[in-house]
Amino acid sequence: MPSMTMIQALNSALADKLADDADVLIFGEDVGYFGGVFRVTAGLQERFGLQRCFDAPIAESGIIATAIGMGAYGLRPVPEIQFADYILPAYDQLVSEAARLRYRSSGEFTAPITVRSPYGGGIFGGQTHSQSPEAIFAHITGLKTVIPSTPYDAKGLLIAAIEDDDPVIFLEPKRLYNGPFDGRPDQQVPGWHGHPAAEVPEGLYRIPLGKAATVREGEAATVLAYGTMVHVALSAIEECGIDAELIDLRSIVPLDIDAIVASVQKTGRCVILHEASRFGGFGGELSALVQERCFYHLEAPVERVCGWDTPYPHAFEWDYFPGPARLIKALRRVTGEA
Amino acid sequence: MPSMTMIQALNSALADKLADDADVLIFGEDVGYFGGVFRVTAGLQERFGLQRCFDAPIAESGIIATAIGMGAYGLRPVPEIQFADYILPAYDQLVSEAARLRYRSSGEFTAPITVRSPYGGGIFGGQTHSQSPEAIFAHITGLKTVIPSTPYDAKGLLIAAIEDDDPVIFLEPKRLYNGPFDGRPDQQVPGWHGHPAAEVPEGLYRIPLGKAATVREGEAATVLAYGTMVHVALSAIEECGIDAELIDLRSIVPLDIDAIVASVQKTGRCVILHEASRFGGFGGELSALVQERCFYHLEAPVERVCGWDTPYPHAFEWDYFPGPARLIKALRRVTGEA
Amino acid sequence: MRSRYKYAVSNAPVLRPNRLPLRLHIPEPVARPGEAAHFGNLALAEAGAVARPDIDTVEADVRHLPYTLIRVLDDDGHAVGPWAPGLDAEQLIAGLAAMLRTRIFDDRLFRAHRQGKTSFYMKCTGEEAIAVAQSMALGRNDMCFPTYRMLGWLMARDYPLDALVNQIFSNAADPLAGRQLPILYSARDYGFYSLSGNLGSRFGHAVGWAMASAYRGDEGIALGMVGDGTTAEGDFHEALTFAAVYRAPVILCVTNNQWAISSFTGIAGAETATFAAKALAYGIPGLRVDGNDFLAVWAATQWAAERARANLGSTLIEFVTYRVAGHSTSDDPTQYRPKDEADHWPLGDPVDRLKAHLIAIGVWDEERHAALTKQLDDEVKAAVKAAEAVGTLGASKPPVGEMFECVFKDADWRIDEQRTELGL
Amino acid sequence: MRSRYKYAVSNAPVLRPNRLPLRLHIPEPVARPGEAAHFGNLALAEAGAVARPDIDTVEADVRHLPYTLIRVLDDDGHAVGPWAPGLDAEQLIAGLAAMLRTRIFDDRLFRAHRQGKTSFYMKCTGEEAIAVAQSMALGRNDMCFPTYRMLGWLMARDYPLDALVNQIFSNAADPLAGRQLPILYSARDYGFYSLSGNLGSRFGHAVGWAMASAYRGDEGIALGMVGDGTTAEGDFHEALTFAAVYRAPVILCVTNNQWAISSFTGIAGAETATFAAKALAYGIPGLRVDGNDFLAVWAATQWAAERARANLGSTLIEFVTYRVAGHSTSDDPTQYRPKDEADHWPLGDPVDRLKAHLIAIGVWDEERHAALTKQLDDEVKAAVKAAEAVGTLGASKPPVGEMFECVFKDADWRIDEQRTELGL
Ligand SMILES: Cc1ncc(C[n+]2csc(CCOP(=O)(O)OP(=O)(O)O)c2C)c(N)n1
Ligand SMILES: Cc1ncc(C[n+]2csc(CCOP(=O)(O)OP(=O)(O)O)c2C)c(N)n1
Ligand SMILES: [Mg+2]
Ligand SMILES: [Mg+2]
Repeated sequence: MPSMTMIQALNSALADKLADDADVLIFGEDVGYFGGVFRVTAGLQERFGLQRCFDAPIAESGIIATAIGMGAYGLRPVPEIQFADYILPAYDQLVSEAARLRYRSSGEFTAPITVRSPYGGGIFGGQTHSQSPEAIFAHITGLKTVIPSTPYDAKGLLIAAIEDDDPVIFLEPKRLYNGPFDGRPDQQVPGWHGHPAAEVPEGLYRIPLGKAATVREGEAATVLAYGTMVHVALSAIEECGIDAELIDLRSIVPLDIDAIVASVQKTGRCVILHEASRFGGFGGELSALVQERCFYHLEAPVERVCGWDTPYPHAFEWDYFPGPARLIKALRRVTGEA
Repeated sequence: MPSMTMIQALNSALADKLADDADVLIFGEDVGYFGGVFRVTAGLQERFGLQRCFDAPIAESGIIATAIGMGAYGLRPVPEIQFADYILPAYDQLVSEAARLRYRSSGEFTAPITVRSPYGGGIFGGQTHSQSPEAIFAHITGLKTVIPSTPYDAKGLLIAAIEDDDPVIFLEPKRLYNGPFDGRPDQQVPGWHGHPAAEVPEGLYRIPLGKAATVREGEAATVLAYGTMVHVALSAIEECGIDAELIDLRSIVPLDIDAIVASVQKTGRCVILHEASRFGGFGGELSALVQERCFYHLEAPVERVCGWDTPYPHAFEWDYFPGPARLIKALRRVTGEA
Repeated sequence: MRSRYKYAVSNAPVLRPNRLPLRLHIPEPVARPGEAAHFGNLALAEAGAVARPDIDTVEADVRHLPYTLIRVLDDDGHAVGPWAPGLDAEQLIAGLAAMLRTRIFDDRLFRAHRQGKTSFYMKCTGEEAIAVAQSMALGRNDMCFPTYRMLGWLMARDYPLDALVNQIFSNAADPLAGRQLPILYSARDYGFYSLSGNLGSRFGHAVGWAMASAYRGDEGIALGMVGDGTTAEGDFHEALTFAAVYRAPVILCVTNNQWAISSFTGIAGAETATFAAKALAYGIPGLRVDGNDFLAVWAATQWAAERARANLGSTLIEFVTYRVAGHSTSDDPTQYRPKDEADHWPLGDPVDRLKAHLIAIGVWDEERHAALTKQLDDEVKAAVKAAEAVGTLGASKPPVGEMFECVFKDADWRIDEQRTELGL
Repeated sequence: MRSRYKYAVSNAPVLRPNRLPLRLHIPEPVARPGEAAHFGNLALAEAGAVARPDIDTVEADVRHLPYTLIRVLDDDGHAVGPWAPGLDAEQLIAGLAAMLRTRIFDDRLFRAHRQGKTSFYMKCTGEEAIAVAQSMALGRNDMCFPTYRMLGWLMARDYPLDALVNQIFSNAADPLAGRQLPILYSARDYGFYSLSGNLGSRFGHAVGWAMASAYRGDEGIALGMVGDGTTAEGDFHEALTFAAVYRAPVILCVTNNQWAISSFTGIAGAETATFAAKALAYGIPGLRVDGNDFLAVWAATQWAAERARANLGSTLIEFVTYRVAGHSTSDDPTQYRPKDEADHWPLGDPVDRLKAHLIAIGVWDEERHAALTKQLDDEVKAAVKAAEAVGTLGASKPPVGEMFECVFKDADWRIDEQRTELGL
């Protein structure tokens, strides 16, 4: 099986779907001839032709609106938004149109679109190339939100997202594009090569949306994470030696509530980890769900380790980023080892 | 003291600030000659002149962008967005610009704007005239979000918001404009007249942002609510006879965490009530905060009573709306009376 | 608070110190209540006066079109000039009937709102020619992305009246199962895209739809519509940009009915440009058309459709008309415009004008008109009656379980649990 | 899944059945890597050829301007025609110096990125005339809402070089205290509004600022700038709409440097319209100007400023130029355009052209030019050295507590608690 980076795995998913289904097409800023600023669509225009993968005007709302119209017609467009920070001009299209079209038309029209966008920090991108906006999508009835953490998952989830009949926001943790970053900026990041989840099959396979992955089994506490934070969590758990169970949510809508509840009922303790700032973030929903469903199993407060409640600060990236040290502190607190 | 509806109280706040500060101006769709589709700005153009209160093009992003530029110049614009559902096209301006301007310019430029918008359901407005989008603002670092529940608070909070040096989203529960609706659509709603909180002074007064109001003291449980839900909660508490403490948050950012914690530590039980759909809503944040800070005081899971996880459904308004019956059930559960 | 770090102030040259203080211009309409209404600012043209370019004329040669007015029906009811579409009597009478049916339906359902049978209604009185002519001029494979004032599209295609009323009453037979506000129809089989309360946000869907049709090598084109006020939205511009860039087979239209709720067109920019002139920004043809002239609407739509079908790209059309009624059942226009403003409207009434034309060409008379009116009135009455038998607002509604359907194709645990919580 | 409720299918007339299949047009540039570059599609004009209308000329009489090109400097370095702004030698030399300083600074800081001293850098090579001439032509009370390619504005106003470098290095002396990405400056005292990564979202702020100045009866006007690619954003349209409706004293500009990262101008609509022609949509004058001609930029900006100051409203200006360097330090343009494309650019280099003009009018020579270059190089070197002494990226940064400042004017408990949690 070939070893792929996350970029290659995403590219492979797109190529396989373009080959598989004439109704799949890709457009977005700089995705055509050039192949995207992160190279995720590299070579696709050359291989599949101008009309299958092309550049779009710098108009995020227009990109999503166009995709919705195409989706309603019967195509399966896969628009790219160059950075998740720039998805906001399209927020109305995603919420008022993509998410609501099926409902309001009672299924006459639907928007089977997959909006790919690199998100998250850790690349010294400053305020507007680093944000994690998943919470503003998770709240929207009618949208699905998927966040892979490995090349293998990225391909399988992207294929499932494209084949899904509802609109999917597909957030790609850009810090993981080239290697499994564990939140330690002072250390050399290994490439994906050699990582077990970088073994990515050629050809189509799917990972169903709404199924979490248990990355590490454990008894002492449950850590809920997604995207880059899965690797941060694993590294932290290994460092501190606490026997924590690590769950990679993979999609936050639909959410694998059963996996979460089963784990926390077993461990009695839970820490939630995300890059986005804490207040009003998706961690609040997770914390509430865990508390509602595992109240009588909980032996310590559910904790959240998140970005601070500030904008993403360029020079203070590593002060802001919820790295292994902060997770370890929280794990110690919830397990009473503090 | 005059008795005012919430509309009149808001109008009075605007008039008093227009009279008080030449840098205050109002614009928005239909707010000028006509005085706004809900009449909140009625008479202001006539009284203060064309330039102080005028109509804007139907361009929500442009309205907010213009207001930000005016705010940076030194004015205190109070733009209106006709329905909170239509604030979404301006979401990027609010998040990427208004909320971030002070931070990224290190205080050289700021956006002291107050964005007024009617929100919430209960008026048979269907999907796009009924939504409660507070969660998507609460998560944004740099934005404040205020939601009054009475005429008195509406005026005092609006004045405080206009005088605040940071951008404020001021959400007006449109179902409360003309009377204290308690979530019982089958009953005649009394007008504001005669309600103690409809006694509204002429002239300027402020209610500080970030101070909750204890609407009702109680020992058996804490109910956290804001906007229309404050009245729903009061009515439910009265009906079921459970001695619950009712806290009206009044602003969700800044949040009066001290009031919340003190109450839940006293009662040991908490129910959160909001109109917005549950998943990823602001109730998740509240639940998480309560759980984090009152874990060892909690005698039952914190519950959330919210809109269902569907778009706002026109014909099923009262099936969707989290009315007194659902709150009573939750109160019974958390107090063990179920 | 300013930056903590201060540097010397600039010594940039200060050229031409200002003498005049600046002042802010706030547009105002010609007349407010109590003042004398007129439409003297409106640029008109004689019927038949505007040449009809070939559909493949280069854009540089049609840049005058946004500043004139394409009209076919003259004051005597004759169809004149190169834009006259040459329709036969049967088509014309069908158009008249659809317009009349629209108007009668509007009147009756507006009254139904007053009687508490529905939560909301919006009329298109005076604007019927636009949707009706477009519906008839376009084909079965074409898709309209309508505004809430395009009931005429459905009327021209014989959409069942009782289904409309059921939707308006949100009753158990509502084709949208109670999920959507009255009149925000969806009728895919009739080429009518799902409406929503949000203004302008489907303009780009029309472009995407048209691009999809072109992508597949199909035949169908798309028609997008917004109101004059809605042209200010960013989505309007982005849709036009995409349409021009990819030469999408789409007709993008603006119904300029002079008002956006209480805001006159000057608030959308009409003091300085026509809405048709916005085409120039994208290098596509822009037509300015008498929207109360059934034949002119038909001809302009057909011209644009031919261009789209010939892979020549999109066209922007402004239809000049007047919103005779209030904005909606929530509105009272006498609050912000002269009560008699409609009487001064220079382009007449679309029904009257087509009727006059039919009489002028000798295929119609008052008797037949009265009979048609009666017949349509009966049809509408019957439909309302049938819907009332199902139930009006509140008295009947679809099963509550419908609230939980169609959020996603397949519900997840949240919906399942909440359905249970509600006792379903 | 379709509606559960089905009605008979429409019997609408299907007119003109389509014969040709539709096809989707995807714009492509003249040349890709390995192909022969040329700019034959670019509409040019001779220097001096375009008449200069009075500032109060009605819009209907200037509708040709978006389709031509205003130029002042001819091939021999002479300033010709009615747009020649008549600047004195001192102003011209100051302009040349500011352009050169910009270029030298760009080159050195770009290299600093390669050396790991900063996380990011963007150059404006070839586009220096625009920001510099505008900075000089406008006054101290005017505010520029810049793009990231307008370093020249600050250079023309002698913003301290070391402050720029400190910002770029995100070091302890960074005037923005480490909160913002390199080069996204903010310099209120220099008439330079806070930059951000988001494209286009400050265009409307320029309009609001200008409206505020007019509202107060002040004198200052505003200047907004976007790139060619950014014109596609909805915010561009909404800003222009507001500017036109309220006759805001603002100059709205487009720097058309032929590329938006890897996308050529056709992706933003340039196959069918000029960017200046977008003015026609709003009924304001649209100028298309040689952006590599310091004098033409100055003259056009001044014309628009006079209009704004005279309460005549806004102007849209397109500056035609070429992005000589890559988009940013993250970009390699040889991946998507011919390596030698810049050599074919027909409008020359702005520094060379102004230098040639100064020589032609006898106030400059190679020697003085070399001396100036050396002096600026030394200045820039000294600034970089001073900033390096404070520290480069990572080696020095503002106190971590700055992260928690300026979120709000006054921090709330969340910030206070989190500061404590971080051990501050
Ligand atoms: C995005 C958005 N903003 C505001 C509104 C509120 N609103 C509903 S109709 C309307 C006026 C629309 O005017 P116009 O586009 O001219 O259409 P008309 O009603 O005249 O047909 C407004 C402001 C809305 N529905 N959607
Ligand atoms: C809203 C938004 N969308 C996308 C981007 C990503 N992006 C940064 S620069 C750029 C190209 C801009 O091109 P243009 O407007 O022509 O300006 P230029 O770089 O040529 O000066 C893009 C797409 C962004 N920064 N902001
Ligand atoms: Mg209108
Ligand atoms: Mg460019």
